[in-house]
Amino acid sequence: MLAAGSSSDLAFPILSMLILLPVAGAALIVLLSKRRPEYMKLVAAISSVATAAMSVWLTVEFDRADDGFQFVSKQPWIDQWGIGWHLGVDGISLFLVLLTGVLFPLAILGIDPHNDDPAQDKPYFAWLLLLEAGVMGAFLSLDLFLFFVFFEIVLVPMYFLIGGWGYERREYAATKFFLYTMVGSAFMFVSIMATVFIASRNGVNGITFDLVEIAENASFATSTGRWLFFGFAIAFAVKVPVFPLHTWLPDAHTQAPTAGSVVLAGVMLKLGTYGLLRFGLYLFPEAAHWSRSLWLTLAVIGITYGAIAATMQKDLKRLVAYSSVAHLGFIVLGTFAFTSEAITGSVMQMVNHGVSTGALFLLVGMIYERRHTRQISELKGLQAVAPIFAAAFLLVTLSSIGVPGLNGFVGEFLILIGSFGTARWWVVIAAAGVILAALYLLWAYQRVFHGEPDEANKTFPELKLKEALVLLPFIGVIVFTGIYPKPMLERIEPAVDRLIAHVEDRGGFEIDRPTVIEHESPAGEDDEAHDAETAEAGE
Amino acid sequence: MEMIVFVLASAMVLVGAVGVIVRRNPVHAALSLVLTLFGVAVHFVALEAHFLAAVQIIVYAGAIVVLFLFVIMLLGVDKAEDLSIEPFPIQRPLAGIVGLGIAGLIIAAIVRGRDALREAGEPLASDGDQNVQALARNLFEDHVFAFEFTSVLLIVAVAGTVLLTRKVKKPTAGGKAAE
Amino acid sequence: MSHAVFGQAQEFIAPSIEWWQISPILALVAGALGLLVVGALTPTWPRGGYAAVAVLTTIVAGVFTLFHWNDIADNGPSTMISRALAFDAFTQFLTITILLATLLVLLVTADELYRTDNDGPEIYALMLVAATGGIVMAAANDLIVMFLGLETLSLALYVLAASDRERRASQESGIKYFVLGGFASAFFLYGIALVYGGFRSTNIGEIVEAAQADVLLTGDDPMVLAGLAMLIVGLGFKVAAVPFHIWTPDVYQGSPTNVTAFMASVGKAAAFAAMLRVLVVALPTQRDDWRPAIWVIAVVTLVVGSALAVVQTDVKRMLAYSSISHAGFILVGVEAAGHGGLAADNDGMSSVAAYLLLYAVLTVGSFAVVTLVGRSSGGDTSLEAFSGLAKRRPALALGLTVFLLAQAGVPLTSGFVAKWGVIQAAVEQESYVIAIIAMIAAVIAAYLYLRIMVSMWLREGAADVAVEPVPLMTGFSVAFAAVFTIAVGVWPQWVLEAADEVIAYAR
Amino acid sequence: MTAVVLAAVPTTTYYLVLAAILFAIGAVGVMVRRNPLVMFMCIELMLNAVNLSFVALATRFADIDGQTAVFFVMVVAAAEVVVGLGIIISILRRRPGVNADDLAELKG
Amino acid sequence: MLDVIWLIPAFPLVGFLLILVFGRRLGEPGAGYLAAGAVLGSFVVSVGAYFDLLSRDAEERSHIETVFSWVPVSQLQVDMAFLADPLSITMCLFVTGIAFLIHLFAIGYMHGDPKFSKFFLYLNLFVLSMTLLVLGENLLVTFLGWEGVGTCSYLLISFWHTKDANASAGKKAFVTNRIGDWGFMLAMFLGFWAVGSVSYVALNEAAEAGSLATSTATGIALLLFVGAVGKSAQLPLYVWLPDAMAGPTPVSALIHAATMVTAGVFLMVRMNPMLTAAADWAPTLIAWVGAITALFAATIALAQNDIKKVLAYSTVSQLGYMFLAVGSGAYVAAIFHMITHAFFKALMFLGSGSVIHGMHEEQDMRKMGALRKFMPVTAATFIIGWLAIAGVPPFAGFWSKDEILLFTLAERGVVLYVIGLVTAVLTAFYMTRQVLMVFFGDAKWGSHANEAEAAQLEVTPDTAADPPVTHGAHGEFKPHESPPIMLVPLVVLAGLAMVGGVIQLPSFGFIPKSWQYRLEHWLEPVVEFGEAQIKDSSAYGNKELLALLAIACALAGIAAAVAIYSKKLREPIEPEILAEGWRYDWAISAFMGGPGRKMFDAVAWFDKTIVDGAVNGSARVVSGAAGQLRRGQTGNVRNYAGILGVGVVLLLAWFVIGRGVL
Repeated sequence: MLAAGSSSDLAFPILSMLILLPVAGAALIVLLSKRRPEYMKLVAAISSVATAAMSVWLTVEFDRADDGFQFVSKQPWIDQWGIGWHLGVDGISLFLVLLTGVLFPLAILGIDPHNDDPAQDKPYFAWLLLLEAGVMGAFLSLDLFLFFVFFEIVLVPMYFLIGGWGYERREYAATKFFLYTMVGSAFMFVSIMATVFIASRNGVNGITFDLVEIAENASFATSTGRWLFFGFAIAFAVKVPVFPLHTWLPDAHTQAPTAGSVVLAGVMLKLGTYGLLRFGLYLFPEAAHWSRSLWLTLAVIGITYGAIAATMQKDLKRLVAYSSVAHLGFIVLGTFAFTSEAITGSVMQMVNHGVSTGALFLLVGMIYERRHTRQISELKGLQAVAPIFAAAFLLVTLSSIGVPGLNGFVGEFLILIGSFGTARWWVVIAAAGVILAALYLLWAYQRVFHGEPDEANKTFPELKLKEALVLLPFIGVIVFTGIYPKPMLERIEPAVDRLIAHVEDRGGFEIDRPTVIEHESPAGEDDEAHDAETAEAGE
Repeated sequence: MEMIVFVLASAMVLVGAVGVIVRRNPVHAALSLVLTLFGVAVHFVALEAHFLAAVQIIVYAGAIVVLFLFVIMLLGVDKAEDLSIEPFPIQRPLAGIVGLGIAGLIIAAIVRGRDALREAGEPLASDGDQNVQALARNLFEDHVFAFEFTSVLLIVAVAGTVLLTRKVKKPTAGGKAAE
Repeated sequence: MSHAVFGQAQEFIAPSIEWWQISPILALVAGALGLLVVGALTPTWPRGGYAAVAVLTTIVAGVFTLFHWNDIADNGPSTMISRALAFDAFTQFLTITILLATLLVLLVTADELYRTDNDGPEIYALMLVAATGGIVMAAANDLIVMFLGLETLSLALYVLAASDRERRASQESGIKYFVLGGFASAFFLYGIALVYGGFRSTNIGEIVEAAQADVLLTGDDPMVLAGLAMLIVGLGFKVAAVPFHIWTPDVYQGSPTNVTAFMASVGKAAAFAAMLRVLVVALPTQRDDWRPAIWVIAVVTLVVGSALAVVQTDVKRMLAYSSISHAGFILVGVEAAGHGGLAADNDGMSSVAAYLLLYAVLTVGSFAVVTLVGRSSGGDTSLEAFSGLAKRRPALALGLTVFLLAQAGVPLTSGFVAKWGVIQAAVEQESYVIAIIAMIAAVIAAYLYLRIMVSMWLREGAADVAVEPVPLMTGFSVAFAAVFTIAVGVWPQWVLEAADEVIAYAR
Repeated sequence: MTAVVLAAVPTTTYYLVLAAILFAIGAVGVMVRRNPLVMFMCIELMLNAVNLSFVALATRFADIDGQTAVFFVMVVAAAEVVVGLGIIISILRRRPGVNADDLAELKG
Repeated sequence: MLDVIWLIPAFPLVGFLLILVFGRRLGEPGAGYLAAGAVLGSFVVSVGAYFDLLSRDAEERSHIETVFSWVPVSQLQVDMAFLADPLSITMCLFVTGIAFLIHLFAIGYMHGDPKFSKFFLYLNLFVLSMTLLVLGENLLVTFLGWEGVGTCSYLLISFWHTKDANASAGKKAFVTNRIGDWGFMLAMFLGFWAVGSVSYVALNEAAEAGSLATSTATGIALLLFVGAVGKSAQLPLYVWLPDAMAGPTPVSALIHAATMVTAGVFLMVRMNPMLTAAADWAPTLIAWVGAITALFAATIALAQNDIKKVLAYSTVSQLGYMFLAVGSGAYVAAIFHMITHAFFKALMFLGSGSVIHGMHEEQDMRKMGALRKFMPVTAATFIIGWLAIAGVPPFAGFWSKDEILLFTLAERGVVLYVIGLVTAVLTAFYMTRQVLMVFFGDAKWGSHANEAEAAQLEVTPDTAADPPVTHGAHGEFKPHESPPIMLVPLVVLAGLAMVGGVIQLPSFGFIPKSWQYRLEHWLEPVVEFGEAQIKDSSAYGNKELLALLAIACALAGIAAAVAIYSKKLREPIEPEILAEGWRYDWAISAFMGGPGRKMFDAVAWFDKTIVDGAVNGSARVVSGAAGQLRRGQTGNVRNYAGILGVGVVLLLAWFVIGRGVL
C-alpha cells in the first residue's frame, strides 16, 4: 500500500537540520558586529558547507530501493488547522536537496558581492542563508501549508538580494519578480485551502494539510479537481516560468547579483517544476492529465520561443536567462508526458539545468567582474587571451546545448524519448528546439570568445585558482552525470514509478507504454542481467 | 384634533429644518433649528412622551442651541454664507439625489413595513408622572449600564474640551514648534 | 423582558451588577479619572508619570481580562447587567486586543508627548476612555450600549485627532473626522431606530428571539432591512470600508502619528467587533440579506484600498490606504461568517478576531516607526524621508520591514497567519471568488510595501538627516511588535486556539 | 371634510415618514453647507429625526425602551456638541472665518 | 580479444585524458606521439578483434560487450555496450588505421603551432567518439559518438578561432549537423516506442521479423536518413562541409573525408533491415538524394580554385555515391566505397596538406603548378589518389564505384545509373584538372615569391594559423617537400589506394573465385543483401560491359581535362555560378539574414512589447485607474459626505429594493 512512506530510523533529524542550519548561520551573522565584516563570509561558509555536507550525507544514506518518503520528520505545528512540520525526501526531491545544499556554498564562496561598503556583507550573507533555508524547506515539505510558507518566504531574501546587490535596473527587476510571483501564489493560496476543505469532506479524516494524507485518500470531483489544479498550476507556471508568464525571469536574472542568478536559475526555478510534479500531478492526476495538451503546447512554445528570444539578446546574462525558459520547457514537457522515462528525465533535468545554468551564470558573472559589461558586442576573442576560461565556458555551454556525454543530454533525451509515445508531435517540435539551443549558445560563444581580441579584451585575465576551484564541482557533475547517470536515475526512478502508479490509480486512466517486441538476443539477456543487478542493489 | 396637531407640528419641524439648510446666516440657521426642535417636542407630547418633551426643550432648545449661538458669537462667525455659489457643481444635485434617495427608500421601507410592525403591548400610561416613573424604572433596571456609561461619555467631553482649549505650553528647547 | 408593565405601582428591583466581570472597564475608567482628577490637582507630575499610570491601568485591566478568560472557559458565556453586556470569549479576546494595542500606543505616545512638551493627563485619559468605549462596543449586547461605546470611542478619537492643535493638518483631520463621524453616527443611530421598529427591542438577545419568530412567520421586514443598511453604514464608516472609508486617508495622515496608530488598531478592532456583534450575533437571520452587501463592500474595499495605496507618496497616507485594504480582508472574514453553518465549521468570526489582534500589533508597530522617522525629518513622513533609513537606523528599518512584510502577508509573520485565517474561512464557505480577489488585491498592496522597502533599503538618504536616538519606550513597542509579529508567524497555534474560542458568544 | 381631518389620527407611520424626511433634510444640509457650525446643526437635525422615530415606535409598541433610547441620544448629542464645538473653536480661533471648503489640504 | 573490445575507445580516452592533464608539459612532439600511440593501440586491438571474429563461425560473429548500464529507466535500458561484429570491426579497422596515419602526419603538419597539444587532445577525443559511434551496441551509444564527432568537428574546424570565418564555419557545421540529429533522435524515439529498445539487434530483428508496421519502419529509416544527411553532408544539408575546410588539413582528411562524414552511410548500413522493411519509396528516395548530391557537388567541384575546396566537394560527391549505393541496396558496395574513399581521399587531403605546407599556407591552385619537381613524393602519391578516385583500374576507387553503378542499374534503373556515370566523368575531369594545376604545367608561384606570401598573409589568410611562426623564418620562397613523418602516411595510404580494391573484387571471369566479394562474405552476418539479389538482372549479366563503360567514362573525363588544362586546346569553362556553388549557400544566408532574421526579430519584439508589455501594462492600468480614483479624494469634507451619502443610498437600495419586499 502506498502509505506515508517509511521513515528511516535515523534518530538525527537530518531534514530539519538542513533547514535550520542555514537559519542558525543567518542568525549568527545578524548577531555579529557589523564592524567585523570578515567574519560574515566565514560564518556563512561554515554553515552552508555544513549544510552541504549534511545533504551529501543524506544522499549517501538514502535508500534507493525505497520508493516512499524517507527520513520523515513529522511534528505537530498548528494543530488548529491540521498543519504539521512534515518533512520527507524521496527520489524526486533528493537531488534537488543535494543540489541546493551544494550550490549555496559555491555561490557563497565563489562570488563576492560587489559591495562598496564591507558592512554590506552582513545582510548579503544573511539573506543568502535564509534563501537556502527557504529553498530547502520547499523541497522537503510534505505539508501544503509548510510548502507554501517556504515557497513564499524565498521571495523575501531574493528580493533583497536582487534589490540590494543587483545591477542597474535592480529595483524594477526585484519588484517585478516579487509581485509576479505573488500573483501566482495568490491562486495557490486559495487553492491549497480549498483542497484541504474539499478533501476533508471527501475521504480525508478531518482538516489536514498533510500532502500524503490528502493525495492518498481524497477524491475530488472532476471539475473541482481541475479548478484546484489550476490554482496550483498558475503559481508553479509563474515560477517555472511557462510561456507567457516568463517575462519576470529575464529581468530578475539579468539584474540579480551573480550568486542570486546562480541560485535563481539553479534551484528556485525548480520550485515551479518540482511543485507541478509533487503537487500538481500527485494531488490532481485527472486534472493534470486532462490539461496536458495545454501544458505540452506551452512547454513547446517555451522551448522554441525561449530559444529564439535568446538568440536575439544582446546581453549575455539575458541570453542565458532566456535559455532557461527554453530548458524549463523541456522539464514541463516531460512532466506532462506521464511516462516513467519522461518524468525521471524531468527530475534529472531539473538538477542538470541547475548545474549547467548555474555554472553559466557564474562564468558570466566572472566576465562581468573582469570587464564590467555583459554586452556581447563589447566582448570579443576571449579564448585567445584566456583559453582555460574559454574551455570551461565551452564545456558548460555544450552541456547546456545537450551534447551527449554531458549531463544536459541525459535528461533531455529521457524527456524526449519518454514523451514521444504520449506526446508525439510536441516532441517533434521540441526536438527541433535542440537545434536552436546550439544556434544561440554557439553563436554567443563565437561572438564572445572567438575572433581576434580587441584592445579592451586583450587584458582579460585568465581563470584564477579560486574560481577554478569553484567551477570544478560543476564541471565534475556535468561530466560525471553525463557519462554515468545511473546513480541518479536509480534513485529517482522508484519514486517516479510510484508517482505514476498513483497517478494512474487515482486519475483512472492508463498511460501508454512502449510496445515491447520480445526478441532472443544477447540484449534480452542483458535486460535480465539488469533486473538481477537492480535487485541486488535493492538489497 | 390630533391630526391638526400633527400637521402643525410637522410643518414647524420641516420649515425649521429647511430653514437650517437654506438660511445663509448661521444665527438664523440656529434659530430655525430651534423651530424644528420645538416641533419635535410637540410631537413628543402628542406621543405622550412627556418627559422627553421637556428634556427636548430644556436640553436641546435651551442648552444646545444656546451653545451654538454662543460659539457663533464668540468666534464672530455670524457672517452670512454665500449660498449662491457652489464651488463643486455636482455637489448640490448629488445632495438632492442622496436626500431624495434616503428619504424615498426609508419611507418605502416604512410604508411596506407597516404591516409587519409588531403588535403593541399594554398601552403606555398617558400622564406625565407615570411616564417619568416608567422611564426611570426602565433606565435603572434595564439600562443601568448604559446610563452609568454615559458618564464616561461625559468624561470624554470634559477631558476633550480641556485638552482642546488648554493653552499650548511654549515649546521648550527639546521640543519642536509645530508648523 | 425589559418593557415593564405600567399603570400599577411596582417594586423597584435593582438589577444585579457583575462588578467583577466588568472590572477591566472599571479599571480603565478609574485610571482615566485618576489621571484627570489627580492631574488637575497636582499640576506637575514627574516625567513619565502620566504614561506610567496609563500603562499600569491597561496592564491591570489586561490581567483582569485574563482571569475572565479562564472564567469563561470554565463556566461558559453569559450576559451581564440586565443583558446590557455580553460576558463571553469574544469580548475578552477583543478586550485583550484593544488593551494590547492601547498599551503599545501609550508607550509611543509618551515619547511623542515629551518631544513636543505637551505632556499632560488628558491625552492618556482620553486614550484609556476610548479603549473603554472600544471594549464596550465589543461587549455590547444592546444596540444602544453599542452606540454609547461607539460614541465614547469616536468622541475621544475626534479630540485626539485634533490634539496637535498647532498643526493645521491635525486640525483639519479633527474637524473632518468629527463632521463625517457625526454624520455616520446619525446613520448608525437611525439604523438602531429602524431595527427597533422591526423587532421592538434594541437588546441583541431579544432581537434574535424576535427575528427568529418573525422571519419564520412573515419573512423579511423592510424596515429591519433599511435599519440593517444604516447599521452597516455606521460600522462601515468606523472600519473604513469603501465607500465609507473616505475620511480615512486624510484623518490618518493629519492626525498625530501615535493617534493614527490608535485609530488603526483600537478603532478598527472595536468597530469590527461591533460589526460582528450586529451582523453575526444579532442578525444571523438576515444573513442572506447582508452577506452580498458585505461581499461587494469587501471587494471594493480591497481593490480601492490597495490600488490607491500604490499611487501615494506619503507613508502615513500609504499606511492609511493599506489599512483600508486590510479592512477589506477582514470583511472577507465577516462575509464568511455570514455563511452560517455550525460554529465549528465556520471560522469566519474567529478568523476576524485573530486578524484584528495581529493587525493591531502590526499597525501600531508600523506607525511607531513612522513617528521616529517623522521626528528626524521634522514631521515629514513622505517616502523620501524614509530613503536610506536602513543605513541610518538599520534596526528600525528592519523592524519596519518586518511589519511591511507582515502586512504584505509574507509567511512566518503574523500577517500571513491573519490572511491565511480569513481566506481559509472564506474558502471553507466556498467563497472562492472573493478569496482570489482578496489575494490579488494583496499583491497590488504588496507593491506599496515594496516601495517603502525600496526607499529604506535601496535608496540613498539625504546626507543631512539627523540620526536621533530611538527613545526607549517607542523602541520597546517597536521591538515588542516585531517580535510578536515573527513569533506569531512562526508559532501561531496559541493565537488561533484563543481565537477559536470566540465562537462561544453570549446574547 | 374638516371632520374627517379632525377625526383622523396620525398613525405611527406618519411620524416615521416625517422623521425620514427630516433625516434626509439633515443629510442634505451636511452636504451643502460650508459653515462647520451649520453642518453640525444639520447633524442635530438628523439626530432629532431619529429621536422622533424612536418615540413614535415606543408609543406604537407601548414600550418605554424607545423613550429611554432617546434619552441616551440626547446625552450623546450633548456630549457631541461639547466636543464638536471644542474642536471648531480650537480651529476657528487660530484660523478665523475658515469654512469646510477651506479645510482641504489633505487629499489625494 | 572481443572481451576487451572496449579497449578500442579506451585507448584514445586515455590519450585524451593524459593530454588533458599533461598536455602542456608534454608539448611538442610528445603529445603528438602519445596521441598517435593511443590510436595505434586501438588499431592493434581492432586487428586482434578482427582475427578473433574471423576465427568464429559466421553465425557467431557477433559479440556484445557491456561496460556499464548507462541510462536505465523503466523500459528504457540503455547500456554502454559495444557490439563487435564484422561491420563494426571493419569500421574500426579503417578508422583507427587511417586515424593513426593522420596522427603521424599531423605531428609534422602541426609543427610549431602554439596549440599543438590541444590539437591532439581534440584528435584523440575525435577517435574516441568515432569508435564509440561505430562500436555502439545501440543507437544511443552511436548517438553519443555521433554528437561527439560533431563536437570535435566543431572544435577542430574553429581550431584557429581568432579568424571569424573559422569560427563561423565551426558553428555552421555543428548547427547543421544538429538538424540531422533531430532526425536521428526522432528515429530513436520511434524505434523505442515501437520495439521497446534502442539496441540495433532488437530493432533489426524486429524489422526482419516483420513485427514492425511498414509505416513505422519507413519512419525510422527516413528519420535516420535525415540524420545521415546531416552528418554525411548530403543535399540539402551539405553546406557545412566545404566551409569545414577551414580546419587544419589533417582534420579535413580524417574527419571531413575519411571517417566522420561516412558515419551516415555506416548508420544506414547498420540499420539496413529497417530500410528493407520500409516502404519501397524510402530507399528510392535515398538513392535519388545520393545521386543528385553526387552530381550537384561534382559540378561545383569543376570550378573551384581552392585546393581543399575541390576535395571537399569531391567528398560530398563521393558520399552521394555511397548513398546511391545504400538506396540501391548495395550496402556492401557502400561500405566498400567508404573504405576505398577513405584511403584515397585521406591520401589526397594529406597530399594537399603537404602541398599547402610546402607552399607556405598557399591554397589557391592558380598560384601553384609544376610542384612535382619540388615535392616528388607528394606528387606521386597524390597522383595515385587521383587515379583511384577517377576510377581507373586497378586502383581501389574503380572497383567500388563500379559495383555501386552495377547495383544502381540493377535495382534503380537507368536514370540513376546515367547520373552516376555522368558524375564519374565529371569526377575524373575535375580531379585531373586539380592534378594538372597543382603538379604540372608552369610554376605560377615563382614570379611573386615573397610579396605573394606577404600579400597572401593579408588578403587570403585562409588557414593561416600563424604563418610567421611556422614558416616565417624562410628567407626566400621556395616550395619544399614535407618531412618524412608526413610522407610516411602518404606512402602507406597510396599503397592502400592502389590495392584497396582487393577486398571486394567483382565476379569477373579473370578473378579467382576466392577473391571475389570477400567483403560481402565477411559482412554477410550483418548485411544479408548482396550479389545474390541482383543475379537475375540484366545488368548483372553485362557487368563486364558496364565496367568497360565506366572505364571509358573515366578516361574520357581525364582526356577532356588534359585537353583543356594541359594542352590548352580550349578555354576552360568555369561559370561563376559553379564557383559559387549554385549560390545555394548564398541563398541560405540571404534567407537567414533576411526573412529569418526578421522572424527572430519579430519574436523578440513580441516578447518585449506584447508579453512583457501586458505585464507592465497591467501594472500601468492599476496605477492609472488609481490615479483617476484618487481624484475623488478631493479633501473636501462636503464631497466626502456626498460620497458617503451615495454609499448610503446604494446600500439602502440593495436592502430595500433588492432584498426587501418591494
